Amino acid sequence: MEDLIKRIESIFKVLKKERGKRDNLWIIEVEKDSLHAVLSYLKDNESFKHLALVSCVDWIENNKFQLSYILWSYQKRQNLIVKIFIDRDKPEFKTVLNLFPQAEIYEREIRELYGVSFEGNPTQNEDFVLEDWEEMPPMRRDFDTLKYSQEKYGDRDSEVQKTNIRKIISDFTDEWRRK
Amino acid sequence: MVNPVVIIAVTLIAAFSIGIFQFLGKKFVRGVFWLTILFDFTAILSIAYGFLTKVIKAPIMVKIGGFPPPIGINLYVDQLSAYLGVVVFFIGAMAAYHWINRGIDDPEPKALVLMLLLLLGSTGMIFTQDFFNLFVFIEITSIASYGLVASKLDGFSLEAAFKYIVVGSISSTFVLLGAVLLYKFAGSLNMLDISNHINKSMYSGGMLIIISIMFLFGLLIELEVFPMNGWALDIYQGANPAVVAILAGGIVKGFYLVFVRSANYLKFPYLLKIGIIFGLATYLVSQFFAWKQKDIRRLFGYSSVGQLGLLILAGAFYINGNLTGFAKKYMLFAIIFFVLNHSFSKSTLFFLADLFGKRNIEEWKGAISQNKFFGFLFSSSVLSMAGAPPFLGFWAKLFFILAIPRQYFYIVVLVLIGAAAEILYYFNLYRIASENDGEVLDYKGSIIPSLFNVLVLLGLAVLGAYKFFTITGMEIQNAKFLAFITVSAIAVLIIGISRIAQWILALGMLISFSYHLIRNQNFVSVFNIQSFFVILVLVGAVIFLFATYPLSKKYSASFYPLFIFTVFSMVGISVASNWISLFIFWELMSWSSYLLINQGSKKPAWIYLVMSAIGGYSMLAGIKLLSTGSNLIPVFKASAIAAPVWAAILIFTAFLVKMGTAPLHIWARDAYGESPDGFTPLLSGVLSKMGVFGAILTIVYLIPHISHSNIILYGLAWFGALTALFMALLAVFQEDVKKILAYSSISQVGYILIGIALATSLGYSAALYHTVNHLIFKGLLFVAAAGIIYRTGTSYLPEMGGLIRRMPFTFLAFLMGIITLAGIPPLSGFAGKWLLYSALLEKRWMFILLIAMFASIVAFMYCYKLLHAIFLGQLRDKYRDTKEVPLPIVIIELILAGLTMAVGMKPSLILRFSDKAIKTLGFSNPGYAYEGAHRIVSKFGYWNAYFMAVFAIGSFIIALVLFFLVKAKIRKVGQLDIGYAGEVPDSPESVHFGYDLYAHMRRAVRVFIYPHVENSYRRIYQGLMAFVDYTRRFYTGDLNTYALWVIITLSFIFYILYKGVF
Amino acid sequence: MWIWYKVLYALIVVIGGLAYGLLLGGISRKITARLQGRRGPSVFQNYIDLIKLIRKRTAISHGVMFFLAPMFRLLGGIGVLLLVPIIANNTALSNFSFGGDLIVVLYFMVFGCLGMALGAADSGHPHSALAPTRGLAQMAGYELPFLLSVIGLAIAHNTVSLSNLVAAQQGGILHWNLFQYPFLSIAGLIAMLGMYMAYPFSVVMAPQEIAVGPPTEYSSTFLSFMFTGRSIFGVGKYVLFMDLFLGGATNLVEAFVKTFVLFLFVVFISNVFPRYRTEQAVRFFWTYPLVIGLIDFIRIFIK
Amino acid sequence: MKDNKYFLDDKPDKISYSEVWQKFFNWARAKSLWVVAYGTGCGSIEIPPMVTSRFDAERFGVSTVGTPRQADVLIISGYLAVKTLKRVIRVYEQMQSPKYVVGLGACTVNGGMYYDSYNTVNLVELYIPIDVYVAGCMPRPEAILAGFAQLMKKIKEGRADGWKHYLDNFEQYRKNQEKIIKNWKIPNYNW
Repeated sequence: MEDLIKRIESIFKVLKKERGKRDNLWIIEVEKDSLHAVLSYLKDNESFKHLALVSCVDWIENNKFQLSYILWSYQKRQNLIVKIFIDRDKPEFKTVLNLFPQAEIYEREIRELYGVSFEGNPTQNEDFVLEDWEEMPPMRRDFDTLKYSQEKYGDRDSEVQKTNIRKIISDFTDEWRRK
Repeated sequence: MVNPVVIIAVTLIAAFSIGIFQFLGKKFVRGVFWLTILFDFTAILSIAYGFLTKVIKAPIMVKIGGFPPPIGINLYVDQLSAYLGVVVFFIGAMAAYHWINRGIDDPEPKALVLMLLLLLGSTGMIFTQDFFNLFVFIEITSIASYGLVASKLDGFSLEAAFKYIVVGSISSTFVLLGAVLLYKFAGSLNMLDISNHINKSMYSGGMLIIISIMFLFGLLIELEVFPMNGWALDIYQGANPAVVAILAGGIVKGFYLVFVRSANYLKFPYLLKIGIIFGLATYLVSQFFAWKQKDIRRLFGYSSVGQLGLLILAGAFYINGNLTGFAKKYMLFAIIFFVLNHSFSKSTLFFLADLFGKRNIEEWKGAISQNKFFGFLFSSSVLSMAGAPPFLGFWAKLFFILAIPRQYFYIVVLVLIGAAAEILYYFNLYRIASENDGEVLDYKGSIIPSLFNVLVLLGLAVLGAYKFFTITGMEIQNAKFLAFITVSAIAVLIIGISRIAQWILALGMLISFSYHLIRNQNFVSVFNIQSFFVILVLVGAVIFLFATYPLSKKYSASFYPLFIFTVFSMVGISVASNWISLFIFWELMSWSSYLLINQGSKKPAWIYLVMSAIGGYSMLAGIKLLSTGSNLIPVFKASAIAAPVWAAILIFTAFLVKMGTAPLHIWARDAYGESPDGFTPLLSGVLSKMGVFGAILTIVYLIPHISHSNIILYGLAWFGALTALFMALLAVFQEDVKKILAYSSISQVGYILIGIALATSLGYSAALYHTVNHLIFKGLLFVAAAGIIYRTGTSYLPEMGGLIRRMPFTFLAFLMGIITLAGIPPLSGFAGKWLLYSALLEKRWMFILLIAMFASIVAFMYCYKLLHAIFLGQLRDKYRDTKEVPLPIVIIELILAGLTMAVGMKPSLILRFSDKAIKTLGFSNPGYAYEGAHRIVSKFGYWNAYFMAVFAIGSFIIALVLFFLVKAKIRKVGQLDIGYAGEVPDSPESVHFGYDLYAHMRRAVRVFIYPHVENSYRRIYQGLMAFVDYTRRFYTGDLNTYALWVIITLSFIFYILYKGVF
Repeated sequence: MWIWYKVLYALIVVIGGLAYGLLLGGISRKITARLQGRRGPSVFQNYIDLIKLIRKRTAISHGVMFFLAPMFRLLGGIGVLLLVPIIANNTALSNFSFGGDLIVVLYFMVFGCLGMALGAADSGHPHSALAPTRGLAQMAGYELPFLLSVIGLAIAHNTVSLSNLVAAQQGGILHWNLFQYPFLSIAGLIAMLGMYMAYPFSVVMAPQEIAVGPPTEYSSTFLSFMFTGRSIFGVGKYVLFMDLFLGGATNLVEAFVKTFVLFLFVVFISNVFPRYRTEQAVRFFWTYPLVIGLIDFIRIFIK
Repeated sequence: MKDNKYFLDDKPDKISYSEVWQKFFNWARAKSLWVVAYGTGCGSIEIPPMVTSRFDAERFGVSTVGTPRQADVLIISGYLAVKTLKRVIRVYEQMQSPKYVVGLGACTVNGGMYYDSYNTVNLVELYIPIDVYVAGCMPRPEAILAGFAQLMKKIKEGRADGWKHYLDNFEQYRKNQEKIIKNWKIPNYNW
């Protein structure tokens, strides 16, 4: 796996590399402009034929969206996550549809839930799971779901509702972690 | 009357004067030419007219120079020569006219000279009575034709001319040798003299054989006999069509007359054998080689050669066939008719081929359909050429077949096979030419010669029919009826400007005809099987004709005339009193229905025609087997003669083809499915019933008299049962409404066939009942389908759906039709099934019963498919504004639906007629009995139709009342308000189930629905084609081989004569 | 006058047939439940279901054919029950068997099915339209062995009258067709499984894939009529098979016992088999029962 | 739905009736509950055990059918998203009266663990009249059967009239539904 990373480094500028929780899982970060080149290289020369997932993380603190492209090589049985960061104010990126056709639906999902638009994906504006959603994309961290839920769906006047469940849950998990 | 010498002399002088005075200009040349032709034609016509009106009683004998016959040269003009002379000059004039007006290559004066010489030579050939003189005239003719053939001066024609010169020289040499030797042998050159001099015993000597062979062989080469005719085809293909027309239409007939006459004078004893061998070989080989031909002129050439072969065969029989009495007369007329028919129609075809200018038959696409008048001329000549009634070719063929002695039955078979092959390739051409798309023709040249020829042909058709009926002495009603049919059809054709007028006139004709028939006491009092079918035909025809009104706008002016023709010929079949008149009307029906189907779709029509031709000709062959020496026209009461098994089988084939019984069904699906919608009900409801009628006749009149009749009947029943089953199975997987109904029709007729094959009174009851019933419900279904196709514009089932909302009446009628078809009580369909099953039980044909019952179960599948795919399910947007089918169709639908209901309650409405008909078939009772008013009892079971109907309707009403008593609040909802897993369907198409409804079933029955039969036919056809294509290389195009074949043939003749094979 | 008595008796027979049919349905559900280790519903559950269906307050209709189909279904059921003699030569219980013989019954059986299929198709629901095609295909499957046995018996006894067929089997248990012509009877009884769309051959209704088959869009009163029709139809078919193979009946008790035995046969078989696909069912019917039946068929043919 | 060529456009009818043998028929209705097998959430996993051998709902006359047309009971088995709600409304309206709805699990009561989700309907009874709620996350089959027992009791007593309430207050329900469902693409009433 290290050889692979070295090979990639010899060609592309790798901003950050990191071993994952398994031996065959590595995470690299590249510049967003070189992503297509990297993916293309990995697909054609390093047998990473399978794009398992495209996911998105909202780093609201850094004002960035992280896009992760999770690749899998059937021959080497290795996972490689290539991640990039894009500007949160201008959530646009280019599609990888030409490399991995299956990216179509992942990108559609990210478009719907994070509002990142992918230039060149023809179907990205279709509904993925939400029908007729008009608000801010719901998975962004600045979207207040509780408020939205209460406004839209109402609230049953009950004991349970009045307690702050979020706090209870976070307290509980903190306690559990501490153990 | 003009002295024949004058004709020759004038022509000769004119020819030379043209040659000498051509500097006087084109006008002079043409003037002399036309004047000569006119004079000659008038002269010969006057002679012929003299013979015709019996002014001239004996043959004209002209002594040239005053020397009496044995010494001097003389001309001998008898009736045949005169007639043939008229034909030759007529065709010659037409060909010349055609050439001059052709507009491509103006004939030079030289060519006109040659033309005159050609006519002169052939006239001389026909008229002369001197063997040497004959040779001279042959030479004149040949040399003139060499020049004419070469006159086009392109590669093809020069090559053809060269081959012609070489082969013609060989031929002339033989003729000359023969003449010289003959003079040495007999001391005379005069034909009559020689004929008096020799007798048959002299042929044992050997010398005379060689002489005759020499002489006749030379003529045979000119007659384009099989192994030695490669050059002729090149001429047909390459030479100027005007020249070819005169050669094929006139000159060759002259050679033929000379050949026959010489053989007669020479008393050549082997003529029959030689005629059979070479005539038959030429005929068959050309008819088959023409299949693969793409060049239209060469195709016509093959056909001409074939016709010559047939003529040689006929001539041989006439001269040397020991024909007696009537047969000899028949044969004479056959020859005359063949000659006339071929001359006029073939020359027309060559003219037309030249006018259109295209050589490859693929380029003829649309030639007929795009140019009505041209199409009329072309169709008439092709129909006449192929022997379609009532054209002359048909009568010729009929005379010929009747005249052949019975011991030469194989010749009948082979000739009919050839005739079928001829129809196959001619109508392949016709099929291409009548395709709907194609370019509109612009004529190059004049159409007048063709028009004249066709007018003559039409006149000759009348003459042929007249002669046929007078000579054979058949009942005069037949002829009258034929004339009546033709006149009616022509009357309808004449007012072809307005379809409505045609419709009214046709309907009026049918109704008044039926009215007069019913008024006829004789007809009503003697109600037999024939009256049964007459009524069937007329009722069906009136109903279906009525329904065609809204559809008629699309059809051409010939639709109604052909409709009338078909209907009346079916009446003719039903009232026929002997096998020959049955055959005549049968052929009329086949051809007119072919032309009707051809208005819809071309290829299916062609297959239909070929199958019909095979059927029709096999029937003719069977009829031939029935005839005895003195009785050439076999009548129905055939108990006296021993009918052979093969006669029955052959005759039956025709009926099985019309009934579409497997494995003869391959025409039916597409012919039913793609024929004009207005005609399909008639085709299914009535026309296929003519097969039933014929089958009944055959079984009643022939089968009882042959050995193993039980096995034949049992086999027929199996054919019927398997047809019923497999056609039903095939219907299940069709996606076209008319094709489903087509297969269904064949399947139902399979039931009828079972009923007939039972040959018991109950079986006949079932068959007759089902015949009428099938007319009712299948007519209803086809009429409704026609209306639906008219409104929706498609017959493809997956395109339809939900039409119940737009066409409620049609749905109601269609539903009744389907219930009847499925045989579910209480409608009329069940009675037929019950009678048939009872009859089968009675005869203990268990396996057939099983298959028949099972077939009706399979039928449910396509019944449901029809109803569902057309009427139920989701209505599409494009049919949202579709209207109910046109009123006349609705009326017919509802009448027929009412009929099935009425008959369902009282089957005796039909059964009382079938009972009477069955009594005339020699049965004392109809096989079932009434117990009380409505209960019908057979030996096995019983059934009360009236009670069933009352019970069903009563229970239904009770159920309905009960329903309204307890019903909830019912709302009628929209078409997409369906419980579709919570989804809202977005379009009717997305939730309509209409394509391949039985995909799951297909997996189980794949092996049964694979088109084995169709594929085997295709394979046979392709195999024959490949074989023909391979053997066609026999004509190498190489002169050396052609010459070699001449030698080989001569050697062959001598060899077999030497070995004494004869 | 006697016809009115007949009508009266017929009404009683229909009502009795309905009651019996519903009861059999309940028992069937009970047996299925017990075989699966459940307690199962009460045997009278079908009565309750029927009452509930009749008393539903609203219903929807898709069109005329949709509306009339339940009536056709009911009519088909009643027709079959009434055309088959429960007790031959009994004035009351020979029903309307004077109206037609076995052939009439065979064709009348289709009446209801066709009506239902048309109604189903008129609803515009794709599953409703799909189910009848399966049903008809399967019908083509099972009718072949069934017709084989029917024809064989008819020829063997020289009659297609059901009363006469019953009469021919009188005189002891060994005279039953089941023992006289065992192979034909096996073929017929296997065909009966298909006719009841019982479990190996249940692809028509197939609740897991195509909702409930033809009546997918039917509700309330419409469904109650279909339910009624099906129950009566079921009884009619049991009686038919009893007359064909089990020697008919001479009294009501015997009739109940024999039809119940046939019913148990169907229920037990159907509870232990998974489902055939359409073409598998068709192939099955066209092979094993057919070949088995042919043994007797040929025996009769030769005789 | 503006374009009405495919659908019946009418509003539902208000139904009022009185029967002669009211009690008897209510008893029959209670004893014969046909459940449409429409799984909306994780609760649909609990339905198969309920109707199969172990818990055997059929002994109470509860059986499943495959089509809403024939069903009496609609089980909302768990959380309802807006997207699912549309389908549930369609299924519910396609059922024939009298009809009953059983809400299954905490999610139907008040959103349950998804109370703050942007996509889970918290108060189902605003949109569909619920006759019986079965609380729990998820309720075990025993609990569901208990819920059915409650429903039967209500039916027998004639109190299970949620469907009547829906018809009587159809406008109000529709308003509630339209509030959360934008772009209402289904017909005015799902006949």
